[in-house]
Amino acid sequence: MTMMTMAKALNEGLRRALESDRHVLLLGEDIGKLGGVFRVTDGLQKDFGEDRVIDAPLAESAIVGTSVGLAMRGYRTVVEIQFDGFVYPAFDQIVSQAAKLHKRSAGAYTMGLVIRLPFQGGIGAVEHHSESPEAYFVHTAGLRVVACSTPNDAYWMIQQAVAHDDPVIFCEPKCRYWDKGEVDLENPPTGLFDAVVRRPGRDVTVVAYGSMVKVALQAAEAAAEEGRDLEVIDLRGLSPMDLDTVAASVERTGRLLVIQEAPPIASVGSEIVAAIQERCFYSLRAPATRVSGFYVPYPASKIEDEFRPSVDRVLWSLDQLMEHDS
Amino acid sequence: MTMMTMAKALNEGLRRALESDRHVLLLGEDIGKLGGVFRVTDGLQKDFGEDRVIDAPLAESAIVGTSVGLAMRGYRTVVEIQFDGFVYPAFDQIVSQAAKLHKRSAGAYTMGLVIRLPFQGGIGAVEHHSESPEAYFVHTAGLRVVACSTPNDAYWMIQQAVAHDDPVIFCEPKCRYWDKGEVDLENPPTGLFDAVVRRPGRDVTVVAYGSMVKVALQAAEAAAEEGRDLEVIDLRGLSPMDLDTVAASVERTGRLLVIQEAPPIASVGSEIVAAIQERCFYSLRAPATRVSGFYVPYPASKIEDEFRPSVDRVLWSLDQLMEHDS
Amino acid sequence: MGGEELIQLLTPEGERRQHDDYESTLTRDEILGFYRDMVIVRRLCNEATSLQRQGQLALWAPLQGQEAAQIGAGRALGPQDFAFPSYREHGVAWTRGVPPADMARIFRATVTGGWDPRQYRYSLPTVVLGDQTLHAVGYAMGIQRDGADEAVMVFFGDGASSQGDVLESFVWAASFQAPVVFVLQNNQWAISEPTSLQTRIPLYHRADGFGFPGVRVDGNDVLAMYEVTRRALDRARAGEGPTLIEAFTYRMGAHTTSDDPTRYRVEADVEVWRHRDPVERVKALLARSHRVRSSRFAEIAEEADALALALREDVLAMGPPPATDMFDDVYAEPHPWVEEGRRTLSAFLAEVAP
Amino acid sequence: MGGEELIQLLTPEGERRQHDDYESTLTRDEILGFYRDMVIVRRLCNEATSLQRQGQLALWAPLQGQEAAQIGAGRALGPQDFAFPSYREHGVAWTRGVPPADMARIFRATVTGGWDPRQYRYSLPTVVLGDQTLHAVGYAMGIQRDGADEAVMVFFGDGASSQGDVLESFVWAASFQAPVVFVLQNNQWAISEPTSLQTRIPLYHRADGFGFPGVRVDGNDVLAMYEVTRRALDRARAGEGPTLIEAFTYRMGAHTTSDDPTRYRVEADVEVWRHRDPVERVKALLARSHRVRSSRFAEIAEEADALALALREDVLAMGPPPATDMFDDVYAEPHPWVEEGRRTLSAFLAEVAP
Ligand SMILES: Cc1ncc(C[n+]2csc(CCOP(=O)(O)OP(=O)(O)O)c2C)c(N)n1
Ligand SMILES: Cc1ncc(C[n+]2csc(CCOP(=O)(O)OP(=O)(O)O)c2C)c(N)n1
Ligand SMILES: [Mg+2]
Ligand SMILES: [Mg+2]
Repeated sequence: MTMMTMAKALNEGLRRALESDRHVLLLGEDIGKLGGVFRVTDGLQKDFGEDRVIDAPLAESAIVGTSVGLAMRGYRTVVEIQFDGFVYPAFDQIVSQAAKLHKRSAGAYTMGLVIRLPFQGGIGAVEHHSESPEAYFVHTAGLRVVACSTPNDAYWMIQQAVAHDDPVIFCEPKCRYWDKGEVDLENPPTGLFDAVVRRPGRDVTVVAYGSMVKVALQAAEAAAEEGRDLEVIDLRGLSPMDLDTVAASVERTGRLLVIQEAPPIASVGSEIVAAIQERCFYSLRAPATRVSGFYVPYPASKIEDEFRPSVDRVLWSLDQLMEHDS
Repeated sequence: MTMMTMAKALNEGLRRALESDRHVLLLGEDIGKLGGVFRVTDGLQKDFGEDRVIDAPLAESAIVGTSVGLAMRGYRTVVEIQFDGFVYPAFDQIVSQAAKLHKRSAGAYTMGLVIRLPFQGGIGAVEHHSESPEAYFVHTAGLRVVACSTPNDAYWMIQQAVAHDDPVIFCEPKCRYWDKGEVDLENPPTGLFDAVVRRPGRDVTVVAYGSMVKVALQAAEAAAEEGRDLEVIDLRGLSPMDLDTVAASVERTGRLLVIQEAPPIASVGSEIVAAIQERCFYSLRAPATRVSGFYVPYPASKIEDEFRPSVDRVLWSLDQLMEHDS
Repeated sequence: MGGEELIQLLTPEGERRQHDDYESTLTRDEILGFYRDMVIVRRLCNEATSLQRQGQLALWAPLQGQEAAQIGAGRALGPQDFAFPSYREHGVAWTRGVPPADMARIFRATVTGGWDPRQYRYSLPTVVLGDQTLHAVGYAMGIQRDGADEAVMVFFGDGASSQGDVLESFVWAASFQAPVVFVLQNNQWAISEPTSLQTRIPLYHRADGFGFPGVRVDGNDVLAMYEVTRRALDRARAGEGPTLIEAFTYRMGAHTTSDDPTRYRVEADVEVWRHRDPVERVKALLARSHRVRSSRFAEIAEEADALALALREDVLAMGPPPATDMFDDVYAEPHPWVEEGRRTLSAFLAEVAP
Repeated sequence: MGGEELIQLLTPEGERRQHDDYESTLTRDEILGFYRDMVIVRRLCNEATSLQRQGQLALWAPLQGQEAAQIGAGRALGPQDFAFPSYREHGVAWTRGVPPADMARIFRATVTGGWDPRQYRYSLPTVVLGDQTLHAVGYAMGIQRDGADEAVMVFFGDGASSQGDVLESFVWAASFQAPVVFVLQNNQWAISEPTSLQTRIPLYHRADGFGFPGVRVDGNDVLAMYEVTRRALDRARAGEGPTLIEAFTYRMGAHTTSDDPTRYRVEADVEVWRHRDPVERVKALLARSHRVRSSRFAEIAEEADALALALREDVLAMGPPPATDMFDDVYAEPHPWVEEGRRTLSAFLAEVAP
C-alpha cells in the first residue's frame, strides 16, 4: 500500500503498462517533455523514448485515426485527449472506425486502443475544459467506457484498459487528480467494469461515477446524521454497466438516486433509471431519480458549483425522493 | 391538399423557404445539379442560383463550420448531410460551436442553421447509410432536434425549422422519402416540437418518431384485431420533447412502449422511459418499455430487418408488456 | 490533358514515350500480365454491375476507366507492403489476391467488410471519405517502430482530398516521415461534383505545402503508374518519407449503380476519355511492339469471362447471414448488452418467426 | 531567423529596411500610434498576468512578444471588416475597441464570451483550436453574397495549423475565393511543442498547395505586419481571394499562466528573441528617425499604467453572475428543459442556500 494522488497512480499504471509490453505506446499533445498538462505522463518519455511516448501534432482526429492504424499493426496506443471538450474533432474516427473495425473485419482487427479523457468539471477552468461527454460514447456500440474515482482504481483500471482488446474510453475525473489515496501495488481491486459498493446502506441506492462518487459519499455521511442510510455504488463501468449490482441494491432499498455531472437528457443517468425501473419495477417505492448537471452548455466556471450536483443538492433531492412512499 | 412524396414535400418546403427570405441558403454535397442523392433539392439550384444552392467541397466539418459563419452574418443555411453516418466529422462544429455560440455571445449571435439528416435505415444500403444518431444531438444542450414522419409534416416542419432562430437538427426518415401523403399547402399542422396523437387508444401508449411511426401504426392495427387498443404518438420534437402529451396519455393507459431504431442504451428511448416513470410513477401498471435497435453497429443491410423494430417484434414486446399487471 | 507536368510513358495511341525521370523496364510478359489484370478487373466489374441491375447486389461502384491507376499501383506493391483502399479499388484488391466474391460481399450487403485484411495485407473498404488515410499513417508509424522494410499505400479520391482527415494525414506523414504513399485517383468527379470545386490548382500540389513530393501521373497509363508508385514505395521503405501521387484519370461510368450521371455531365466529355482508354493503349502496345497475337488476347478475354461467371455463381450462392450474426465480433470480449440483444432477438425469432 | 523569404521593413535595431514588394508609407503619428498600442497591450497583459497570480483571474494567455503581429494586423483592418480571434489576441481586440475589462471577463470565468461581436465587428475568443477559421470563411461567403466591400481576418497559431478544420478552411477559401485573410501567428510553440512537430517546412507554404498566396512576415515588425495584412485585405475586398500570412514571431512568456515553460525550453532561446523585441525596435525608430522625445514615451507609459489600473479595478469589481445566468441565452426561444433546470436550481437555491 502506497499513498499517492490519482495523477501519480495513473502515471505509475502507465509505466507498468509500458514496461510490460513493447507494443504499448502513448500518444497525445504535450505528453512528452511537459508530461501532459496534468503531468499524468511525467517522466515517461524520458524513460521510454520519443518513439513510445509520442508528442502529437495538434489534431485530435489524427491522434485517434493513427492509433487505429497502429492497432491494425498490433500496437496498443494510449491516447491522451488534453481536455474532454477537445475529443469532438475525433468523434468520427472514434464512432465510425475505432468502434466498428473489429466487427467490420469479422474479428481480424483488434482495436487495442485506450482514449484517456480528463472529464467533468470543478477546476475553475475556461470553456471546453469541464465537459462530461461520456453519454455519447456509452450510446455507441463497439466502444467500452469506464470512469475511475480513486487512485487505486486509476492505477489498476488503466492497466486493465490497456490490456483489453476492445477500444476503451477511459474517463478521468480531473478534479480528483490531486486527491490522495492508498494504492495496492500487488492486487487489482476487481474487474474493469465491475461496480463497487463504496458504502453499504439500507434506505436508498445512490449510483455515481467519476467525480460524483466523492459527492455521493459525503452526502451519505450527512444523511446518516439525519438517520438516513444510503448505499453508495461507484459504477466504474459505463459500457458495460454492472446493473446487477445496482439492481440487487435497489431491490433491497426500493429507491434509486443517480448522480452525474452531465446534462440529464439522454444521459448515462437516463439509462440507469430506465433500465432499473424495468428490472426492479415492483421493488421501487419511489420514482428512480437523477441529480444531474443542467440542460445547458457547461457554464462559466464561476458558477459551476451550482451546475454540478453538490452535497446539498443531492440531499435536497433525497428529501424529495423520501417524500414518496408507495 | 396535394398528394406528394416526403422527398417532394421537403423540396417544396425548401422552395418556399428560399422564396420567403433571401438569407436562406442551401449547402451540401451534390445538392446542385444532381438535386441531392435523394433529389430533395431537385431543381432548386436552377431556380435560385449557385450562390444560394451551393455544392460543397467534400468536408462536413467545413459545411457546418461555414454555416455557423454564415449565421453570424445573418444567413440561414440549410445544410444537407448526405447520409447520417457522415455527420460525425462535423460533430465538433455542431456541439462546440453551433450549439454554444448563442450562449457564448450572450445572445448576440443567432444560429439560424438547419442540419438536414437523412437518418435511420430500411433502404438496403451499405455501412454508414442507415444510422440513428439523434441521441447524440438530443443529449447536447443548445441544439434542437426534430424528426418528421409524413409528407405534410415534412413540408411544414422544414419551413418552421428554417424560420427558427436556434440550430435545428432535422431528421428525415430516409425509408419514407418515397411514401406519398396529403399535404395541406395552406395551414401548418401544429408547432415544430409538438407531439401528435396519430391514433387514439386506451390500452397502451406507443411513442415513435421518424420511420417507426408507420411501424407503430401498423402494429396498432394488428393489435386492434386482437382487441388491444394502442394509442400512437408521433413525437416529432426530440429536443424539446412534448412529454406533456406523452404523460397525459400514459396516465390514461398505464403503459408505455417506445419504439426507436437507435441502439437502446443512453438513447432517446431511455430518456422518455426515465422521464415518464418519474412523471407517471403512480399511473404505470407495467414497466415503461423500449423496443429498439440492438447495441451493435448497424448491421449489413441483408439483416437490417431483424435489427430494426418490426411490426412483429413490437407486437411480441407488447405481449410481454401486457403480461405485467400491477 | 492533365497539364505539362503529367508523367506519361505510354500514349493513348499505345506508343512508348520517354520521360526524363522515369523509365519503364517492364518485360513483355510483365506488361501482358498488367493487361490481363486490367481486362479481368474490367470484366469482373461489368459482371458486378449487371448483378446489381438484376437485384443481386445492393450497390456497385464501378472502376471503369481507372484500371491502369489501380493495377499499376497495386502491382508496384511488394508482398510485405500493406494497402488501404477507399471503396472503388477492386483493381487493387485483385492485385492483392482478394477473391472476387469477397470483393462483392460488401455490395451484396451480407457483411460490412469482406475479407481478412491480414491475409492479403490489404485493408477493408472504407466508406467514410478519407478516414483510411490516417489509418495508413498510423500503420506506417508502426512499421517504423518495428524497423520493418515495408511501406504503406493508401487510396482516396479527388473529392475526399478536401476532408480534414486526409489533410491531417499529410501533416502527420510529413512530421513523422512515415513510409506511406498516397495515391489520389483524380477521376475528375466526386459523384456530381467536378474536381474544380475541390481545388483550383492541380491536386498533387497539395503535397508541396506539407513538405513532401507530389507528382501527377497519367492514371490511364499503367506503365507510368507502376514506375512512379514503385519509386515512391522504394523511397518510403528507404526512410525518405511520404509521396503524394495524383493519378489523373476519369470515372467512365456512374459514381455507383445508384447514380445518374446524365444529370450533371455531358456524354461528349466522357467520349473524349474513351480515346484515352487505359486497357486499349496497352493492347495496342502489346500487339504492335511486342507482337502479342490476337489469340492470346482472346484467351485472356475467355479467362476473364470464366472469372466473371464464377463471380456470378458465387454471388448467387451467397445467402444472407443468420440475423444473429450482427452480435458476433462487435467486441473482442463478451459484452452483456450485446448478449442481451442476442438473447432478445433469438427468443423473438424462435417464438414469432420460426 | 525566419529565412530568406521573411518580409521585414524594420530591423530589430530599429532601422528601416527596403523591400522589393512592400513599402511602409506610415506617418510618424501613425507609427507612434502603433507604438502606443503595443505599449498599452503589453502593459494590460502584464496586469492581467499579475491579476491571475493574485487569484483574480482563473487563467491568462499572455501575448508578450506578439504585440507587433497583433497590432499591425489589427490596425490594417478597416472598420467595415470583421475579425475572428483565437484566444491570445488581446492586441487585436484592443484595435477593435473591445474594452480591456471585457477581454478579461472570459478569464475571470464569469462568462464564456465577453463582448458583443457585432458592436466591434470582432468575434469572440475561440478555444477549440482552429474552429474559427471555418466561421471566418463562412462569414466571408456571406460578404460575397451581400456584395459588400468588406473582408475577414482570422487568427490562429502554428499548433492549430495542423487541425483539419484549418486545412478545410483553406480548401473552402480557395474554392470560393472568399475574401478572407488568414493570419497564422507562428510563435514557435504550441504549449510545449515546437513548430517543427507540426511541419518540416515554413508554414506559409501551406497556402501554395491550396492555390492561394502565402507569405512570411517578420511578426515582430509592426510596419511589415501592417503593410502585408493591409495589402491582403485589399486583395480580398477586390475579389482576388484569400491570403495566408505567417507572422514569424515568438511567445516570450508561458503558454498561459497554468504553464511552466522551464520544463520544455531553455532560457537561452528566449534570450535570443529578447533582442528582437517588437516594441523596442519601434521605439528606437521613433526616437532616432522621428525624434520622438522621451517625455512622449513617458506619457504613453503613464497612459498604459492608468489603463492597467482601470483594468484591475474593473476586474476586482466583477462579481460572479447569478447562478441562474447559465439558463439565459442557451436558446433564442424558450426551451422547456432549460426552464425546468432554471426552476429546479431556483427552488434549490431558495430553499437550501439562501
Ligand atoms: C465523410 C463522407 N461524406 C460523404 C460521403 C458520400 N460520398 C460517397 S462517395 C462520394 C464522392 C467521393 O468522390 P471521390 O473522393 O472523388 O471518389 P470517387 O467516388 O470519385 O472514387 C461522396 C460524397 C461519404 N462516403 N463520406
Ligand atoms: C482542439 C483542441 N485541442 C487541444 C487544445 C488545447 N490547447 C490549447 S492551446 C494549445 C496550443 C496551441 O498552440 P498554437 O496554435 O501554436 O497557439 P498559441 O497558443 O501558440 O498561440 C493546445 C494544445 C485546444 N484548445 N483545442
Ligand atoms: Mg473522384
Ligand atoms: Mg503557437
